[in-house]
Amino acid sequence: MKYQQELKDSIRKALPDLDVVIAWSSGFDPLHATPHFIRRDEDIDRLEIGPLCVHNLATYLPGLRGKKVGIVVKGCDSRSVIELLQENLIKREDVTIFGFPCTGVVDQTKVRKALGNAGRVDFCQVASQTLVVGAGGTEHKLRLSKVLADKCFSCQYPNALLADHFVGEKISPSVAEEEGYDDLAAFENMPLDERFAFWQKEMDRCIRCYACRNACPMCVCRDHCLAESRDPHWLSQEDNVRDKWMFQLIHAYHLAGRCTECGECQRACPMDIPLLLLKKKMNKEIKELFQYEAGVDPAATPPLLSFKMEEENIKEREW
Amino acid sequence: MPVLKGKELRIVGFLCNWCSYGGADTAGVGRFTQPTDLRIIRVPCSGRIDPLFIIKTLMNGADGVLVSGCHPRDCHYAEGNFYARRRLEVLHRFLPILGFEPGRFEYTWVSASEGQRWQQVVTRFTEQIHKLGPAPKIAGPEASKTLRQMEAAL
Amino acid sequence: MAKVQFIKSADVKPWLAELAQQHRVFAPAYDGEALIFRPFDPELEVVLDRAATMPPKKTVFPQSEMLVDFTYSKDPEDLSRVRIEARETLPEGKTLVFGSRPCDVRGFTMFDRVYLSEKMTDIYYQARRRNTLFISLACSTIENTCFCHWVGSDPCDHTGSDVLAIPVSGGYLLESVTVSGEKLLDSQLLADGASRKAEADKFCHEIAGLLGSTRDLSQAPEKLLAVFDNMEFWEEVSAKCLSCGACTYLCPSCYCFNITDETSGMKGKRLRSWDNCMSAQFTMEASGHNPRPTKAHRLKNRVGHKFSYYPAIHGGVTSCCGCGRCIKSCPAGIDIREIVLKAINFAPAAVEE
Amino acid sequence: MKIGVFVCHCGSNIEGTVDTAAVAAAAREFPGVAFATDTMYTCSEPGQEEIVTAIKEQQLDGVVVASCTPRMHEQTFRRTVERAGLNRYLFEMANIREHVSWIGKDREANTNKAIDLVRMSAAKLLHNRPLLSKKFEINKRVLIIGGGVAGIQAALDCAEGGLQVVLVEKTSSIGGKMAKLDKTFPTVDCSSCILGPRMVDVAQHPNITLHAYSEIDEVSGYVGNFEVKVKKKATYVDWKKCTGCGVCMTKCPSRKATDYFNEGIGKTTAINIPFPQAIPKKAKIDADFCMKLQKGKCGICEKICPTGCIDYSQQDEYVTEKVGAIIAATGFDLFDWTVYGEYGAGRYPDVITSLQYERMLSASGPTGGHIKRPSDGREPKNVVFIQCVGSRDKSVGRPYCTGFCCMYTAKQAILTKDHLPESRSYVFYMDIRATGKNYDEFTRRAMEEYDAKYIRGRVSMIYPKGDRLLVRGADTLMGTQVELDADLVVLAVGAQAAAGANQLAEKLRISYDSYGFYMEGHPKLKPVETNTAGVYLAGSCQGPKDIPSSVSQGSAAAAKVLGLFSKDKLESDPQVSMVDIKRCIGCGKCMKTCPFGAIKEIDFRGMKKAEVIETICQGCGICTSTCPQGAVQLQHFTDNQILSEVNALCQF
Repeated sequence: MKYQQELKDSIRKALPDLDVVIAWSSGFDPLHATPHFIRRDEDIDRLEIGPLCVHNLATYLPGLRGKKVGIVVKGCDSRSVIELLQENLIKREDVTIFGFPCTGVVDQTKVRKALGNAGRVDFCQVASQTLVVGAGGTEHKLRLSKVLADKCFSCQYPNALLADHFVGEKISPSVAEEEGYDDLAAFENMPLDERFAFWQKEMDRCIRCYACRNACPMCVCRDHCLAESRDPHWLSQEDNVRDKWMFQLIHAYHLAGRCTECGECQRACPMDIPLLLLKKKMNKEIKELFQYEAGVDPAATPPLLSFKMEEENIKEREW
Repeated sequence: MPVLKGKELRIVGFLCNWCSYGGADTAGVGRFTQPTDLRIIRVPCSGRIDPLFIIKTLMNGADGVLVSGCHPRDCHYAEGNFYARRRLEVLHRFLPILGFEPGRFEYTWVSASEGQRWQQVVTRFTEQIHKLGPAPKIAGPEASKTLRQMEAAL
Repeated sequence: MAKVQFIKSADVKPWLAELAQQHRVFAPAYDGEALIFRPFDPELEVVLDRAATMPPKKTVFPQSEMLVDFTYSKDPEDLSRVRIEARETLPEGKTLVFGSRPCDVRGFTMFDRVYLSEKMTDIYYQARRRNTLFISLACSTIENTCFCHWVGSDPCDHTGSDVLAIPVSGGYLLESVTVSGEKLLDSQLLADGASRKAEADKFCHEIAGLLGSTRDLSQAPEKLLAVFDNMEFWEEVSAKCLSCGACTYLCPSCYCFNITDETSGMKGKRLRSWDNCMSAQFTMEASGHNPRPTKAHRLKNRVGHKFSYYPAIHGGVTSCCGCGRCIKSCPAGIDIREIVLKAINFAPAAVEE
Repeated sequence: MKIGVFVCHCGSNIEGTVDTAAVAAAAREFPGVAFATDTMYTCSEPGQEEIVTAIKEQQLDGVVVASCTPRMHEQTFRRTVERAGLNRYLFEMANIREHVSWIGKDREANTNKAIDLVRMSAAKLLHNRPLLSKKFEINKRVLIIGGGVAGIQAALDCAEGGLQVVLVEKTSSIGGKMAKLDKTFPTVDCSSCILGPRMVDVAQHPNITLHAYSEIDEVSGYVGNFEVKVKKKATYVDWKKCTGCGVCMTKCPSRKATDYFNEGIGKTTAINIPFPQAIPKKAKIDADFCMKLQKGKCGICEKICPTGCIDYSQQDEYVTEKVGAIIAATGFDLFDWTVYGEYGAGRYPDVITSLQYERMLSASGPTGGHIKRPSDGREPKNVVFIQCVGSRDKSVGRPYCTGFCCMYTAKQAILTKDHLPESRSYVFYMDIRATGKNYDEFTRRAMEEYDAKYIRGRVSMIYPKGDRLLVRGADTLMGTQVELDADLVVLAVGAQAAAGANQLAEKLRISYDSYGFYMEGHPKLKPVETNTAGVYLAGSCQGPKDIPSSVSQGSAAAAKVLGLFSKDKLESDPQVSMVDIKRCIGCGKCMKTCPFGAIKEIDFRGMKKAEVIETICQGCGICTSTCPQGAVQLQHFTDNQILSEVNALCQF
């Protein structure tokens, strides 16, 4: 990544005033990055940015309340930071934001599919439009357009919307805004009963690990989630589709008007359940109804926490 | 749970205490005949209705859910139905992605004086649900029982 | 003496169909993008070339199971006198898992030491364990996350399996491990495999070689205890942990559970469901006090339990089978190997005078 | 929990279409139910005794009554269980009358539905917890909005009862519609003679603070502790100095101002005192017509005012009044009759409203009590009265009966004969509504002694015919067409909700019906209460009323306030929200959405947490449906309580 050195320099300058800077470094194999907590100068060297930096590091911010935290953000991640600021869950003065222009991150599920049963990954390089992966003794060239996450194809905010330090040149979104929900539209063209069956099938394999919830930067209830609570007692601990699906709807509804569409829920899901679809649908409706997008303006009020006496876009049916 | 030998469908109503519950009372006082399917859960205000109650009710297998509150601007608590309107409208638009037929959930406003309107609302909603027929059920707590029977069969 | 048979690749599905007459057969198949053990369905492709997303843990240790079902009944003379009739709901029926990996199945041996000990037997676990057979498949590829050789295993380890299948040209060599496994190998679809034994041995030798060098974990129990009170150490290694349950629920050797009662009307059931030590609820006490209040405490427990406390009471056996799923599926990319090695190599800073 | 279930027959009201014995039998199978029976009238003395006895004998710790709507008898039964030593919230009601027996005749379906409703109630009751009220201080002042006869009565009764009263009147004088009337039915006594002294009493009473020419801007707080922001509109006259001498009126050159008091019959001066008996008798400037305010020229009133009270720069002023109760007595407005094309839609000067006619009849009115045709000042010979103009007419959205028009029309027919003995009155009517004391006798007198000709039927058209009007209508009793030459037509215009009534209701958080009239707490049993504690109604704001009824309601509302204030402290409703401090993460979403500002942020061991101020919380539960982790729960309507109802209904 072009701006990596610039970013490192920027962090090096700021680190003395910070308790920690959250960034990424190379993970357990060359194909995976991992969140990287920079506390000491020597930690900076391992920093890496690029299409493997899938994690939305904003998720860690509420847990570090009271500390001076630096955070490296992609455009989508910055929206989560903004949303957290808006909800008073973090303090602006405690957070130092490092932004860079993001050209998209990979979807590891797509990569896995493209590689097949390749075995051990030996190296991974990012060329201009391809990801070159050496695995099982062969070199695989994966076109980025095939392995980038879906969310990147509808991304409207490739640059951090809020940053104290921005490295590199800002870039413009690669897709027109109206195309953002094409994938949703395709799903919505399915007959109702197929959608109903689809979700039941998808939810059936949920293992209730709640990675979706815990990876979500906006799931701020953390240890007090309804999922495990008896009072209120919304869900049983039974392994049935109804409770598992219900949990995802609780998640989706609690994010209504707050979700920044970072896609962490879906990325974190070890069972690859397409959870982002639910959130996108919610966001689409919120946007249509209230012309509102979460995580764009730290001073905005989320639409479900406010109202208008006359709602322009709600046509109450003549019931 | 078959409801009344298949004559009825399970329709659950969430009504605010001050307007719509009163409107349903007014309909009763006026002896405005209504279908018998609806079961009303009384809540203080439509603003108390967490949309998740509606989802939960549908997930539990209800065939229809009707929410009714005070007309906008008439909320006993001044603002409750304004919040409710947004939340319910979002839900109304959201449910189809899950595969729930759009007509299974409706929300409306009925004041305490509108007994006749309440009769019309209930009648129309019940007809709408009967037209849709019983809702498809989602595997719930009884699923493990089936699994056990399956195990026992082998 | 083990029975050794050969099956052609093309005959795997017919054979499973045959076995399905007497067993509930599970085999790895895709569900969406996840490869999981699904009830055998001739329509579904059985995917054997890679390890499943999720081990077949559910077959013996369901995600949730009913332990007891109970019914309240009232004394007609005095309605306030309520009787509870409770019934154990022991699982029945025979299950067969095909295509599990040696590491997956070896995980159950970690369960066995806990649930089938001399002191205590978990009857629900016991019933399923007895009635579940495993035809495991030796691994033909090695991934970056594989480390079964660190914990005393290898890609052809048959521990815990009833039959071990080893890829040979044109099919698989099937080697019985247990008596029950031997009985499975009676099908007309199978041929004697003795002639291919050498090829299989060669395969096992080569694949084990691909794993590379191992690490000595013998000091782990002691070293982990040494850093027990070093919260700074644990805070650092757990910084990126999200406290979700992906690692534990996908772990073939994690066996913790929670028990809850659910009633509906006059009926109810006692459920046992998976629980995970990464969750704050796991040790939450009724008073509101939590002895493991932070993710650092909880990750310490997970690593410590597997590599120190369990071995301490079970003859040095590490409660980890090295399948690497906790690494691969961790949404934050936490590598348990890294933590254990870090603890082993941890040198306390010299005390400043 | 040991629950007792009591299924009420309500005579045959329920038993007629619900098998109550079967409901009780089914209830015996429900979890927690230890006792179930059906009883004839649960709310009756023996019915309540049966509950008390059962609680004691069966050691019940929860009660379900399946009977009428909780809006009717929940309070009754809560007191019943309390008498037996139970907390009043360990009680649930299943509405099997209004919601079951009265809306369908299918006994099987009704019985089945009643069983479900009892199942729900019992399931919820299992999650009920005893709740205890908190006591809080009250501010024993009352605000009365509207200085018509109802408001005046309420103000005087409260003031006499020793309360501090704040009376707010929209116009520059109290008196309301009654002050405009010449005489009142059925006694034909002088309206201002009976109202005038009471208006003076208001002015002089030491306990009454009057804000005339003022409106309600904002209302906050709750019963016992309201805070009301009153907007005192600019009058451009310093009322502290104005003596009401009226010199300004004599010299004001702008004499074309609308005379609202006289219903537009004639004009008045830009600076004016609306009528001689006005209270407060203070001048105000109608800015729309004042040359000084409009064009900056003139200033005569300022020059001649002996006390120097004119202040052209005056601005609206706001005062905040703290009160414990509020009475709305905002009255009514006349229906805009010009929607009726058949009556000329306002084109014919000799078609006037009954209230304009009233001003004409009044000796202090613009014509000095002479009946004159507005067109040419001639005395009319034939006066035609048309009733139900904007009453009982669905086509104009006014299907209700205003109720008092029949009576004042009869009065006006009588007065017409008194004023003009040669005249003849004709009254087109639909039905005669004369149900008060001495009312029917009064209308009879109009017909029999004063020779008013009553024609049952409606007028289809009024045409000009020379300088007179031709009134064409039907006589439905005779089945004939009627055509009358009229010199003057008086329309008995019906009442509608006062302008701005809806906005005021929103500020007061009370509800109104589809016509804008305020909703009483119960149509029979709570005629002057509203559903908002501490807010009461008097007079025509609740629905059109004649003077005696308005006065009665004024007194009734005053009695309610006096009753409320007879306690030194009020008990808060414990059905308020509570925060589980362990679950709360201090995100503040509940604070954002609370309409009452009843949730505050507190510091708990260095962590932000929410806390509900119990006396301010009104129990709407918006916070509960907002809190994602369910940390704030509305007591008596908790998630678990509502979920238990859902689960009781939906066990598929």
